[in-house]
Amino acid sequence: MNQLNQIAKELLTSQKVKLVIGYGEGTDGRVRPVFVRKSEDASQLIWDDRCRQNLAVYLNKTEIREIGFPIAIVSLPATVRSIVQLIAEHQFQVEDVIPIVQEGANVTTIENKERLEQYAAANPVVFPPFVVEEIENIRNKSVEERFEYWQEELSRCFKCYACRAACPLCYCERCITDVNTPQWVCVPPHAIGTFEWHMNRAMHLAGRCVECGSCTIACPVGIPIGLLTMEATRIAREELGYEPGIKCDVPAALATFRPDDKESFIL
Amino acid sequence: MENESFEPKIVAFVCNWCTYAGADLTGTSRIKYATNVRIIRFPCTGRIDYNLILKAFERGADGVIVSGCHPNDCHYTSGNFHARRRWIVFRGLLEYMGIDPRRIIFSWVSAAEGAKWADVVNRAVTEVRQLGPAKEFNEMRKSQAFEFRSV
Amino acid sequence: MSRIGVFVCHCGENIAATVDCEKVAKTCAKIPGVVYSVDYKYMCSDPGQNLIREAIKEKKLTGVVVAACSPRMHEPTFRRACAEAGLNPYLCEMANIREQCSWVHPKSKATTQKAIDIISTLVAKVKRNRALFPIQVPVTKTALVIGGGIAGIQAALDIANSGHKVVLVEREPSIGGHMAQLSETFPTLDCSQCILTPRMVEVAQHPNITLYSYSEVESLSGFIGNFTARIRKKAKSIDEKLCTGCGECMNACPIKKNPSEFNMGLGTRPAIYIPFPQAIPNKPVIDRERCTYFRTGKCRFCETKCPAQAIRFDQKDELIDIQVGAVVVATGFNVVGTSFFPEYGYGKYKDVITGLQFERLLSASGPTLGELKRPSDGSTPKKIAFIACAGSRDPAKGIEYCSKICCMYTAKHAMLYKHKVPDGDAYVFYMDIRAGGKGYDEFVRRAIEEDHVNYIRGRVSRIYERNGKLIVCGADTLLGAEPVEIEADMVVLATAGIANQGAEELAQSLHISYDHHQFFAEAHPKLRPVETNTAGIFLAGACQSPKDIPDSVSQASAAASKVSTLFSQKELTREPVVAVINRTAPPVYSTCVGCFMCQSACPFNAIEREEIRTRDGKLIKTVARVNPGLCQGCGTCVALCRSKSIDLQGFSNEQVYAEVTELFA
Amino acid sequence: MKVGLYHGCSLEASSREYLESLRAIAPALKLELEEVQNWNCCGASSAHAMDHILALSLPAETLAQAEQQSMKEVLVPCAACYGRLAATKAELAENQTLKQQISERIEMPYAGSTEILTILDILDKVLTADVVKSFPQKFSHKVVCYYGCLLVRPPKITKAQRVEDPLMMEDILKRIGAQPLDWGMKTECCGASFSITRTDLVGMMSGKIIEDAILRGAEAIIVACPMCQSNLDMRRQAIEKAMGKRYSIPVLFITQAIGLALGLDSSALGLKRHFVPVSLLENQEAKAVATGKSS
Amino acid sequence: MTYYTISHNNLLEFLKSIRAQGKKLIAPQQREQKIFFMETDDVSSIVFDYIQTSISPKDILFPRVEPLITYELTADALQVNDRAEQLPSISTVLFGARPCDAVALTMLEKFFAEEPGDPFVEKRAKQLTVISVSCSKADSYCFCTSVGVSPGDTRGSDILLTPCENNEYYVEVLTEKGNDLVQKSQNLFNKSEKKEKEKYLANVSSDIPAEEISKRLENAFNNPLWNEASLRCIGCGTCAYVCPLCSCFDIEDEGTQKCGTRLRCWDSCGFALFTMHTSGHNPRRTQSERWRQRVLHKFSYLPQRVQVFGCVGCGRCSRACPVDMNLKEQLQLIKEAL
Repeated sequence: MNQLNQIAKELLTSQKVKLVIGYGEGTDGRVRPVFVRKSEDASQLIWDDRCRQNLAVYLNKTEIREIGFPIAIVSLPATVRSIVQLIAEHQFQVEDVIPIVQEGANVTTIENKERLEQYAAANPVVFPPFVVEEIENIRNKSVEERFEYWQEELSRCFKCYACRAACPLCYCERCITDVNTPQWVCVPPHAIGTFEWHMNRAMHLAGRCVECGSCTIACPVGIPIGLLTMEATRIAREELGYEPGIKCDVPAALATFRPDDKESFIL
Repeated sequence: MENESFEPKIVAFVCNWCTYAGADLTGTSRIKYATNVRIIRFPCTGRIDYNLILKAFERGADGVIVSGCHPNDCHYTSGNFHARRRWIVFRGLLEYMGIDPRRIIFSWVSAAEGAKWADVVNRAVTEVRQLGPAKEFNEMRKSQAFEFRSV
Repeated sequence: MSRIGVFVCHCGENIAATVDCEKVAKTCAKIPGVVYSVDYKYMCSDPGQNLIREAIKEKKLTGVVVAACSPRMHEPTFRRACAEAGLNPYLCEMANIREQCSWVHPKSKATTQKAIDIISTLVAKVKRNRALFPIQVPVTKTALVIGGGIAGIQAALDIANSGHKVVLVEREPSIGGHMAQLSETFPTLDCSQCILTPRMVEVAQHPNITLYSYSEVESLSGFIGNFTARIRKKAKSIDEKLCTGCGECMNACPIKKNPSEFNMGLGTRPAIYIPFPQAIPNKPVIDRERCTYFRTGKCRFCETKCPAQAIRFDQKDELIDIQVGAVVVATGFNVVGTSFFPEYGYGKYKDVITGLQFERLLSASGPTLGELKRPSDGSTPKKIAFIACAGSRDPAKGIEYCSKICCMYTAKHAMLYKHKVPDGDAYVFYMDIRAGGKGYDEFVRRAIEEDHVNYIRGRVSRIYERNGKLIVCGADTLLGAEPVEIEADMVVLATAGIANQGAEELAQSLHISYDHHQFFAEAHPKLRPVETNTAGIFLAGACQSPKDIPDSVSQASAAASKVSTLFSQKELTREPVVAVINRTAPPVYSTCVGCFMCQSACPFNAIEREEIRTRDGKLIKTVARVNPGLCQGCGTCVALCRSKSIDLQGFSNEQVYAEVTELFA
Repeated sequence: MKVGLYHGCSLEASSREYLESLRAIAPALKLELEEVQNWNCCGASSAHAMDHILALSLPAETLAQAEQQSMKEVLVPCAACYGRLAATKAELAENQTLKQQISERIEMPYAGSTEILTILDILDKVLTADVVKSFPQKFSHKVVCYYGCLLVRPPKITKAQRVEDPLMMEDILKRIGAQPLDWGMKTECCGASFSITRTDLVGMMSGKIIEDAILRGAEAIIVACPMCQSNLDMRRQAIEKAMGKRYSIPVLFITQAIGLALGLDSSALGLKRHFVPVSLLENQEAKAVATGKSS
Repeated sequence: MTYYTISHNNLLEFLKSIRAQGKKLIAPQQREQKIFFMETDDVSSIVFDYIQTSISPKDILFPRVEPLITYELTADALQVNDRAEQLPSISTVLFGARPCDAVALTMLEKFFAEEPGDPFVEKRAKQLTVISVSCSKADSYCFCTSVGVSPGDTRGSDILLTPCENNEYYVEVLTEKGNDLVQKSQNLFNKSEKKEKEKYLANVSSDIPAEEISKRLENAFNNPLWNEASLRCIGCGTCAYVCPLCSCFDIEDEGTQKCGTRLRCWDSCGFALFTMHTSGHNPRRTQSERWRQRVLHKFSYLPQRVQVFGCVGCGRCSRACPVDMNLKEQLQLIKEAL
């Protein structure tokens, strides 16, 4: 991907950015995030369909913030949406981050708000077929079957919090799980503890999750954890008419309301 | 488990300005209703955290009533609107994870609707009695302490 | 270790009838942390409160739970008692075992157990209460009175006379409201203008009162002591400073035939007009819908004729923001029109008119200058049928309440008619005469006995017009319900008093509650009739429910005294139930991550941004901060905050968590 | 437009002229009327006074029959029949168990899918501007419209607007050139079935109605219900006896008025059957009053 | 030490017989494209062809959640029962562990045996019989040879099978427990003399001499290397939870006034909460400090205190890491940088 290397080199030499975050070769053909600060290392950057993690998670990391903005970041469509959502949540400004995106055949950068929002809106996340099929088969389960399904899946969870760590929108310094006065979420990874943790994660990402799938990739025991936050965002999208990650100055889904929000269950 | 003799334990989270006052009115008008419900007062439905509903179920509640001011009547203008949005998402997620949403009864009861409050409580008690004990949470609580798990 | 005192009240029999209070007190004594548990017949009585005060001192209590009636009733009483005994009032909670337990459940073990459960949840809450101290908030010593009827005028004068600034906002071109339209007032029959106009002039000349006529309140934000009201001063197209009120423009105006709202459509007025001669301010207003200039750009006769060059066609609406400390809502009421009555021909017959229209016909400044002439052909009606309860007390029509004033003004109308047309016959169809005020019943008896008004107890089923006469078909239920048919020249309907038009929108912009008839809801029907649930906003007059002038005036003075007490303190002490965003040791400074969801959710804009910087000014992080003056304590932000960085004093996360988990221990 | 037609007893007996005039004007109004096969009595006022199930079964059977003939809409010219059929349809729509019971009783499937229309509903639909254009002449007479009771009540069933002061007939008559006058007796009771037991009462009540019509200078009273017509027309002697006056104001069905506007002759419209001769042109009292010379 | 050979089918029979004796059999099985140790009834679902399971077998001795005591407030007294005594005594057989896992299990026992000792792990270890299978293949994540372990290491195993030619296994019975098991189904095994295993074993390069690295780590505390190397670490707890040797735990009391349990659950130095002080101060606030702690603890502190590495080179942490923090590669980085 020499276009990418070319752009990275220019950005670094021109001091426009202090750091370029991208993908590089890992062990045995795996892909790992790489942090390029010197223009000569720009050649490390690669971009092919093995690169699926959402690098926006690093924009909230203390050590990266110490390197300082502006930062360029190799961005999949979901990454751009995460960036827009993070801007909407005042974590940084538009000019702090320069996403490097693929538009058609060529690789370009986005440097102003309109283009950022326009790109985010124009490129919704496309789910691979096996995910769509998994969503479908859970949808047609009955409530009891769904309970069995999730209890069986979540029984493997040992609360390593990789899903929280991999998600760019989980940037709280002290997470609700760390609060013990009162102990909102039971600490041990028993059935109740995992249920409360995953309910809270889904509620906290309702109307915010951009469905990048990083959490599913990160889960060491292979639980399709992304389905929960995708359901939360589906509800926000279909019932609250709220599309996350496409507008920089819109308050969060659960922080606003419409007087005529539709519901069918309140007596 | 013969459902008719099962006495469900239900907690009610209500807002102080409307439903709590409505419940008081039910009292002043001496309208009788089931004793299974315990009322907890909040300044506004906006203050009711979904984690409290989870905690109630985790500790053994069989049903939860959440009730507050009608839209546009909120003493703080928009608390109930925010709450409604939260409930739409929360209820959808509960159902997605396999918990029967009928265990949580949401309602708007104003300070003038004493009779409606009694009706909401009675309906909740009969409905939860039909549903039986909160089997999902009992099952989860049973699997708390265990020897070696498959993974 | 907390030392909690539990005080179980019998409330005479109200609680003791179905709850075993002794058992409750004994059981609660065993709750960990409870060191003193006792039951008493009347906790709210003086000996009851002394019991609490002594216990606090002797047992050095750190928390009190009073199990009695609803906190909405006596929480202030018991909190004051604890404060007097030296315990911070916010360490006292009430367990509602009356309205929500003893009154709604039969006498049984379950009811007693429920009382114990309720008390134990409140004990769990009290253990986690912290001493809170009222928030001092500056008070803007200016009051806003909405509505310039007699209630608004009286309230404005009382507040102004107690030395505070008042802003009076009136929607019509002149203050005076419905009272200005009346001819004479019951029961003394003194002329309405004579007793009202001096008050109106007093308002106009009072140094403390700023009058905005032909203006409306668009929005109200802020809270008690610190409201910001936005007033829309509609363009009068007149320069009020230059205009002398000479009236030349009104004579010059060619468009004369506009139905006069003041005369309830019976008379007409020019496009540039003052509603009635004694109008305050006595300056005309241009009705932009009717004025030719605003429709076609021509005419401008008034401009040419005006000696003071005061006409301003290009004048725009003005938006004025004022800071006020309290609001008195006195927007009055309205009456139902004749087209509301299908049985009386849907308002087709010109001579079927409403009580207010009849007032205008009787009034010297009315369309017929006091001479009683029929709207249809101007002839003097020889036979008038007055129909009481037209629309009121009629659930089928959706107005089930009694409008309270119609019996009295109907008797007055009949009496005044007999004084003006001695040989005329007056018939009053009524269901019950409600003349409960001082000197009221005597007034009605006088109408019947001295002025020979025929009172027929029965409802009128239909009115139809035949040969120029109005056939009023009724029945006389005191004479065996025999059908009665009166060929009347004119029919006066005492139509129902309903909420003023626009009342619902005003209530929603002021955030006060209202009933399903759009009358504003008082805080408590018996004990707080002039207050609303929103602190700092008071009610006066018919906007709360239909009422006569004496009641409106007394309510207005009551509301004014409430405002004066509010303004009497230098600072206002506010409930410390406000949200607080946590602060922790550096380098974290606060667990808030600055997503500001709380800021966009807060209905009172009480959440600001605070930048935490190092000593040399380098920005570390931007976190949220709650302004205790603005925060009303709704707690929406607390439940929203993902990192649980905000807590609400009085209903903190630990407290409500303890209440829930205590229930299922 | 094709609709079902339910005659009911009066259209084939005491008010045959209503049916004849309806049949006569139908072609001009492009209205196809298909009679409901072996319809039975609607139960009128007697059935529902005695046996509720019977009162529901009779109309239900007719409606079930109409459904058999897959009729979407059924015109019921007589107001009393319309009342019974509409009330039955409404009640069975709400009460599923009763509906089941009734369809077992009449041994026919009853779905309740057919719409029931009054004469005014149909006329309002078919009397469009271009249809009226083709009328040979105008029915330019001053008339008063008498609705009686069942045409507009009970409002929950009839869904009529302005039940106290209806304007539907006036609106239709204006279209054919008539000049409807305002009067007070539109929905006043004519005495209805008392015409048999207390004819004196009917005389006095109907008399009041006729008195007011003449007072207004009406040349004819237009009705849309056989019971109204028979009381105001057939009982004219009893009325004149009770009121002590002679009245010659005719009582016309609205369909007959339309027929006159179409220029049809009186035998086609069944005008011959009236007790009070229908001679609009030479009607003295109406003219006298109109020119103010009345007593 | 006695030696046998056993055919693959006989091995399955042998495992069936173990189940038949009422012992609990835990063996590797496939779930969602990953291999986990799972309790098995049906021997045919056992997977043989794999390099390493995703998660270590430490769960058998040191489960993720372990109720230590339960208490109940009855009318008159507070009743406390120690769950250690109530541990069910079911003898368990772990089949399919790799030699590095077996070594790790013994080291885990050793850690928990330190003062004051841990009855739970001790009791479970007594009931556990380990039948491990030597590694015939390895991938670039394995570096057991660098930490003193080998693909055919016999330590910790009761029976060690080494897959050799014509679908047979060379069996080394190493302990009494192992011998009892073998005696019970003697007919399945046929005697054989000691064989040279090396040729069947995978070769694992040992180019990162662990002793040397731990010496260099002594003064590496403030080296900027840690920040640089751990930039991509996102701070999840996966590496600690899949590691056979990580044994940090957190005690959590759950209960009400009337009853409750004291639970021990896994914890990880990768979390911020691990070192959070009640004051809010956190000695290890950034992720690089926590990564440094993980490496130093395993390769510097443990060798100094207990003369054993806190790592058996199984490579599970590197395989499970979402951002490919390859420990072997990190150690090479440390070797080059210091």
